[in-house]
Amino acid sequence: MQSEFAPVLLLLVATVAAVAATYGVAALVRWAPGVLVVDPFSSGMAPEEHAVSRHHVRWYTVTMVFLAFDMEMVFMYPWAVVVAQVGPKAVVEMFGFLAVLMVGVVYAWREGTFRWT
Amino acid sequence: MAEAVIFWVCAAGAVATGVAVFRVDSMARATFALLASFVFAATPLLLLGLSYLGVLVILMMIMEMVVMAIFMIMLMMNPAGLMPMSMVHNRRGSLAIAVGTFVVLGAGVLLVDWPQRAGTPPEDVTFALGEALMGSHMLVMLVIGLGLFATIVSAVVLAHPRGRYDRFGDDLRGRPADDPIRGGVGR
Amino acid sequence: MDLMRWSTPRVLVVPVRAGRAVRLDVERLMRERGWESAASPADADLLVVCGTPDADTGAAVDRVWNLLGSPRARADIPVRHGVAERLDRARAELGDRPGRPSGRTSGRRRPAPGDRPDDSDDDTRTDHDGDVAGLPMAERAPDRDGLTLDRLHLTLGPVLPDWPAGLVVRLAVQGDVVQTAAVEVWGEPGGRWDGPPAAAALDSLARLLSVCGAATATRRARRLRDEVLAGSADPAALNRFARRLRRSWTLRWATDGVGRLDGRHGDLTGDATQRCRRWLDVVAGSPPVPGEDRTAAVLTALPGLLEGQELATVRVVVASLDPDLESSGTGATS
Amino acid sequence: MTPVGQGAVWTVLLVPILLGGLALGGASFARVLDARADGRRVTGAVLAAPLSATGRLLVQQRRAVVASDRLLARTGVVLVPVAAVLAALVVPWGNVAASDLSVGIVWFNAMEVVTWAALWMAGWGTNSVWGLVGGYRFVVQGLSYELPHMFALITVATGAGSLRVSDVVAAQDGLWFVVWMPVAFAAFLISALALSFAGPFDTATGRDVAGGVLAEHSGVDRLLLLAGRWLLLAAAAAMAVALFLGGGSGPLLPTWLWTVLKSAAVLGLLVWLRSRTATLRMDRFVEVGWMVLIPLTLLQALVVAVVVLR
Repeated sequence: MQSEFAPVLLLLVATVAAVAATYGVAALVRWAPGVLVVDPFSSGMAPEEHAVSRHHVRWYTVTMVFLAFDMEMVFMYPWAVVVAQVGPKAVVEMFGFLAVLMVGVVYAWREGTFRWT
Repeated sequence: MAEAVIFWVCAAGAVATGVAVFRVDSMARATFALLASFVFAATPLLLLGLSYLGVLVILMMIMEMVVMAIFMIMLMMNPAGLMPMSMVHNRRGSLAIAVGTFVVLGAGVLLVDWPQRAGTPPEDVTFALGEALMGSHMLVMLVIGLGLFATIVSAVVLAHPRGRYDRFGDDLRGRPADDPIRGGVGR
Repeated sequence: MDLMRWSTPRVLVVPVRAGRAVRLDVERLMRERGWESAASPADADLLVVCGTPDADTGAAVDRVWNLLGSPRARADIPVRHGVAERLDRARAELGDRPGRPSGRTSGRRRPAPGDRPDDSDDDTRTDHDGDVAGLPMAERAPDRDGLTLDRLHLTLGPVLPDWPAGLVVRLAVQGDVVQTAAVEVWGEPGGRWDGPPAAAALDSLARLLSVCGAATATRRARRLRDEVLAGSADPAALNRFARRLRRSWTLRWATDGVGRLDGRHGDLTGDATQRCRRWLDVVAGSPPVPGEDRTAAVLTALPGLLEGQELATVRVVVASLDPDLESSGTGATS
Repeated sequence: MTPVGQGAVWTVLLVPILLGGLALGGASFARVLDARADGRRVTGAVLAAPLSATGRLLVQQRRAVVASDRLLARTGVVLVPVAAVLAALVVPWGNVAASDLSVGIVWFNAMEVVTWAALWMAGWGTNSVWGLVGGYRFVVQGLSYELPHMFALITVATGAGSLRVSDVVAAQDGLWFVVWMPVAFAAFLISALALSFAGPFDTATGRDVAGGVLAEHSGVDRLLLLAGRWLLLAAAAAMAVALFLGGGSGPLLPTWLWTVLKSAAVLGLLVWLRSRTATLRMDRFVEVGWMVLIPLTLLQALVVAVVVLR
């Protein structure tokens, strides 16, 4: 493969092999084979229900603000490479772009988005 | 040769995990099957030499799928799939749309006269992308910036249960803010 | 294999009311030997019960004992005599025996033929009640904000590391916010604490520091406590410790504004930071504020302080109030 | 200093070995700090404690909670160490990089984000409240540290005018980036602790939730999670050296040794910070991440961008 990612593939294979070897060694030296199936730890009480249910998170608006803000990374990484060549225009444009997003973040902050409500 | 093998493995993997999204009962598994599908789809970009785009797709998709998992599990019935359920609705209609789309795209692949490459790819694709963004595609970026700003504001307006009037009182002078759980800045 | 002999065990310490003397000995020996305190049964291979549990607590301890994977060992230490020997014996047991028969299950699954260990995913079966693997799915209930959400039940105590002995708090949580909290006290109290007040303050502090994630400060607090109890504590070291913790802004951040009680609560007044500071004052040598029936006040105030809070603050609230159930007679089993 | 070059293919296999050694050293140092706080003597057994703990976990029986999603849980467990090693791929050791990707900085970023998914899966997959709460806590931690982390990376890329780690090292010939990007360096160190859920950022595995994500993992599964955490911290420390501390540059000693020494120093600093702090609760940190760290790192990026223009 001519791509520069050939070492990635090699390392991925090597690491997965190492992890598999760890599991293999563990299987050999373990005193008790198999998987012990237990109740979830509940301070010594019997569990009352399965824990995997609809889990309501109180910070879901943070995720949306994050996704929007995060999109500017798509532009900012290539921007970092060219900023020295393109000149002041690039800096003004990018930080104008970021300033607009930051206004959005400050607005969200004022509305209490970054708090557990 | 190696490239072809990797491509086909990724192609098969992307389809298989894509199918898994609709076959598994658990929302968590469905989300991460979709993530796997995206990662398989991103790998051919790396093969094409589009290093930045390929890695970026992996990066973005991980973050986005984790966020999606949060919403899937918050909103869907029985997210762990411990009760049997189906992810498929309107079987006949969706089947028709899927087959139709596949036929159209497949026909396009086979029938369209693909153009020959004019010119050569740039030395550094990422650099070229940056130049395009800062030059000819500046307007696109600015529009997207405003779009993202609008997204932030509308997401907060629509989704946030408590606003500034709840926090600071009707005259917006209440300090510190009245929140059920306090935060890290400004008490 | 000898792999178990080299390593230090990880110990799940079960404090029992009236077992404080044993617990203090056990914790001192663990510290001296470098045995670590486990955070959950999965983390542990040694279960140490400090004191004689009542029937209910005993059943809870047995249930937790069943959660430990092999190799495992257990030391029930009812009285203060021979603590070191009992720990040694449990340690040896851990290194010698080939462990228990494999493949014990939770009892919620159909028994596998021949009690075979089972590595497949077939423990998720729906039976006719709509239960999966013997447990129901979560029910919905109205929440603080007027929504109807899935609700999970969670019990803190009696078998929980860094938790006041005998206290049981039953929580209903939605997401990670507590909706309801009910407090119970299990077991019978022991005698009054007759050690130096600085040691009591350090003992309480260690629990608070541990649930705040200040691992090194926890170790230091326990070490100083043992030194105070042994009479070998250096006042300068105690002062230095108190001064350093007062300056720690991460600790202040973890406790500020948490579990605030207003007026008329004696040494409980204020938030977790203020209560922590009062312990630090005692550590540094000032006499403790005499509180009349502090424990009862804590138990009354606790549910109100926990409801509506994020799960992360629950442990901090409890640890900062630290009802002294080990010696206090308040609240029989309710 | 000789520029960093792409090593032979086999050098890739050195990455896990070097990283593992560094991680082991960090874990040993943590045990030493623990022993000193406990008032124990620092013996060979204390130094070797991470190894003996590994042995203990290999011997220990594996367990799973009834009706848990073992496929997801195990995938998550395995992904943590794998992502850590892959992230370290782009770190140059002296003047040899196992793989000098043209987008090395983005690659590090992408691999580090894998832990979001991995920890969430490892927590959710256990079907226990503790695991669930821990997994969600890590996601919200990610939402708060990730943007400052990215801005720190972008600041470095701006300074070097490249996303290639070897170019970043070359650009620091003469003046290390830490000198004129101190805020980015600080943000990177904070996010190094956060991405490896260590130190003040260990809410996901906090003792207040009985170990959180770790609560129901034992045996070899637990070993891989804990090892992955140390590998991540080591990878972030090594990356900090390449990005801010001039990589392998230094007098007298060979460059690879300088890289190792500097990485060990940064790792030591992180481990020390980890031992000295209490856990930062996420209900507090989210707001700080967004309203303090992001503006600060943005200002740092602006300063660097203006300097780069000259």
